[in-house]
Amino acid sequence: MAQHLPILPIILPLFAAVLIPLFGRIRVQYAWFFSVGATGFSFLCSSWLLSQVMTGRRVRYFLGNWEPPWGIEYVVDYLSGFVLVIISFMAFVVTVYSWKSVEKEIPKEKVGLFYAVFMLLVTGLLGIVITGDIFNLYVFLEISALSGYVLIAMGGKREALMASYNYLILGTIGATFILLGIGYLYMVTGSLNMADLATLLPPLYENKVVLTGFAFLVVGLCIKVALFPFHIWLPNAYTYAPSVVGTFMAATATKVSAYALVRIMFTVFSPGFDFKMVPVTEILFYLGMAAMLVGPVLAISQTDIRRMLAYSSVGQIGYIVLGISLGNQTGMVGGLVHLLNHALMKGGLFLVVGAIIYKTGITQISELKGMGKRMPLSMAAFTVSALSMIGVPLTVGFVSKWYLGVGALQAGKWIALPIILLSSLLTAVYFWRIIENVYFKGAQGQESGRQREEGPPGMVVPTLGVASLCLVFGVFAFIPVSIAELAAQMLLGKT
Amino acid sequence: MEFILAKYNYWIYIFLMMIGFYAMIAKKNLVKKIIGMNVFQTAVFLFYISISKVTGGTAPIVWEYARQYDNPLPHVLILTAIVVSVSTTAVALALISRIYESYGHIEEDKILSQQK
Amino acid sequence: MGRGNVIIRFIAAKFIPFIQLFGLYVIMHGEAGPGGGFQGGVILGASMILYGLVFGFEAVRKTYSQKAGDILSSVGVLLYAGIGLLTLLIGGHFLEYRVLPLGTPQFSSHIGILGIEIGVGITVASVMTILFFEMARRKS
Amino acid sequence: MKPSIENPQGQQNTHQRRKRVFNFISFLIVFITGGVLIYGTLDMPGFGDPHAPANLHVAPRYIEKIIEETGVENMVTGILASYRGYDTLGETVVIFTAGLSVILLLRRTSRDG
Repeated sequence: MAQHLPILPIILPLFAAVLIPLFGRIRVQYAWFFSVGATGFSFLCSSWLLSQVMTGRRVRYFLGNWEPPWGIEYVVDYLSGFVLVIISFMAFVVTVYSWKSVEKEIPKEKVGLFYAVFMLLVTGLLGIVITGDIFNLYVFLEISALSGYVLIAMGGKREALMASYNYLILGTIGATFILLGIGYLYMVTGSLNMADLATLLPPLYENKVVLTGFAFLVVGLCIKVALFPFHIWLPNAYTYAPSVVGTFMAATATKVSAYALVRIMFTVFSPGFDFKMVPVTEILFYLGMAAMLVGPVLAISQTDIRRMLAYSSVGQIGYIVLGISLGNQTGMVGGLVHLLNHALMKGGLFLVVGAIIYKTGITQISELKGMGKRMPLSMAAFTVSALSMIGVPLTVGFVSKWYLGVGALQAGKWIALPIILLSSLLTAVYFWRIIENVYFKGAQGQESGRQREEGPPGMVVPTLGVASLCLVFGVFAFIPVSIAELAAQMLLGKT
Repeated sequence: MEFILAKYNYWIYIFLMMIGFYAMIAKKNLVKKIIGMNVFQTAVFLFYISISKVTGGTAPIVWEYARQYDNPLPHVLILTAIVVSVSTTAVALALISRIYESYGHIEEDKILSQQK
Repeated sequence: MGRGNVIIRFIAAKFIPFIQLFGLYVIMHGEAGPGGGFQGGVILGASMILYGLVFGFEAVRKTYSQKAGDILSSVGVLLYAGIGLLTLLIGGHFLEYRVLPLGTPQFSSHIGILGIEIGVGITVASVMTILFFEMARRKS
Repeated sequence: MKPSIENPQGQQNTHQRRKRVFNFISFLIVFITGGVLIYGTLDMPGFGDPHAPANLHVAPRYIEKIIEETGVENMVTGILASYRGYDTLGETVVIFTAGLSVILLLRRTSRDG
């Protein structure tokens, strides 16, 4: 059975998605049980895969037992194992957390189908991460995108529909660009397998078809990543989505696209191509820095918590792209560790906001007064995640910012350093507004504000778990960093 | 001249694709955007299909009199992409129908003015 | 139901069985000629849509309930993924039809392909019907 | 952005101008994209070229061994279901997602009466 391990993390959520519409009609609770079981086992399989990869061998799996250039293969190496564990872990946490929140926000008849589509989203994201075939990547990208559109539209307000529609239009432009880029690469090489393309492409680097195809792949993925000029779909989508969906997508969806960008840039194409022959890393470097400034600045002016967090995501994506574009190992480690860190931090923040919405219905920052007394555990988790976002030492945020800063210095790009500091400062400003409201401004004349109104344990335990991981990986930073170092070495071709 | 004759198919697809792309970003009517999206995607399908053509080739079904077959792989890929396109269109139209019910319009300007 | 012209109703009633038969033929004939699960599934779905257009949605719901449509759309994917799981349990890789114990590898593969085409056909036909009926019922 | 009650004429004009600028920017984006695509065609193999790389690397095995390896005569079906069967599973899942999506979006529930 161990040889079939790579397929299991993907087909378990897939089977859950197919079985939920069948069994969910008997009892709607089955939907939740199936989802928790599928994502839990998926997480276990992913961790097992990562542990196998860490012993130093790439795990490959041929679907239908057709050898690679002809068939589709799954490849688990340091990078995909790392991202696979992050995504499946967040999926598991969010699913455990979801029951009460979904029960409140989604009409009862649709809860079963909601979980089915949610599992399809998980399937799609995991499928993107593990595949070694460029067209298979497109198919799973579309599964995740399509289920993402619908899940966002399930947010109760009518603005959610419009947010979903805008996401659909931009997402389709992005996906079609990716499809076109794949077609261009296929046209001049005749192959769709990533490893095979990597060997066939180098003699063709001067070819105009390859250059155009590369440009379209990168632009398409940048739309999916929501890098700065293409971020317009993101804030509305995360704000109006049901809180569970907002949490999961904020924690994982853009990370997976960033992973796909890394794959295309460093596995299909080579670092030499990215850094010497086309100005793509230069462009990404400046766009990343622009995102790091624009995101926090826009976040400061928001009054809705979720919208503020969504703009903060725009800024954080900038960090990841910055790390990718630096082109040295330290910067890449910073970018990859930030992938994990942002999933944990933003996941934690959105989980707390979801609990607040579930318990009190509050969405505005100014209404949060006295929340520190009403929901002490959740707000403690919020504070830890927020400190981590700012980059306080001993939290995960510090680790990745440190690596990014050192990487920028090594690359001789001094300009990135003040930008990182300024961006952290702006992040501190917008989180301070919340922390101030929560702890230092009591609710005036409200005696009821005194009593504890902590969310149900099913919500608080996952939240605290994610927040404590922010501290654990901040103190024991060597765990993610060692994996990310191996991944960066593999990507930049130094092993 | 030979250059044009050898590559006219790509230019047709680019022209079609740009029509669709323009409709997708410049039109304000939600349904027109979806029409643009379909043209846009169909242009890409046309590109894939024109990759697969081999001069003198027949349809890729095993046949004893065939000397040359077209390349079957792009057909397979594009069958997948067509299904994706149909699904996206279905979801988009369902969304538009819900948007129309809750806003009473399918013009982006009017919807945005209602949101403010 | 007094819907539609008598000519339309007569012709639709006579043609729908043939359209459905043709849909099934296209699904089953996918390995030897043009066709396959998607094309055949769409033809089957179109026959249901035509029936609904001519005779009204309630008439369709009598023979093909909403619940049946929902279940069938899952069943198709389940059949496909189930064949994959079966080959995995028998000892091959996921979706390796050659290991199915049906005789020669070619024949097993042939049957496996037929099985997944039927799965695809079921899903596509039921989803096409769902798409049309959900959109059409919304305003009525 | 705010509707000005005093000057509907000026409002109309700014609206028109904004629309024209927007259309021009859209046209520019489309023009640049098209330009890049046309630049890409310069190195493309000609239409129907049997020696194009796409026809030489992976495709010949499909054409030669389809019956031996999958037992079907239609190469498209054979590749679709066998060599790239996993893509087709993904594609079926996409259709399935669309079905579930439309039910989720449009089917009436007790809540909206």
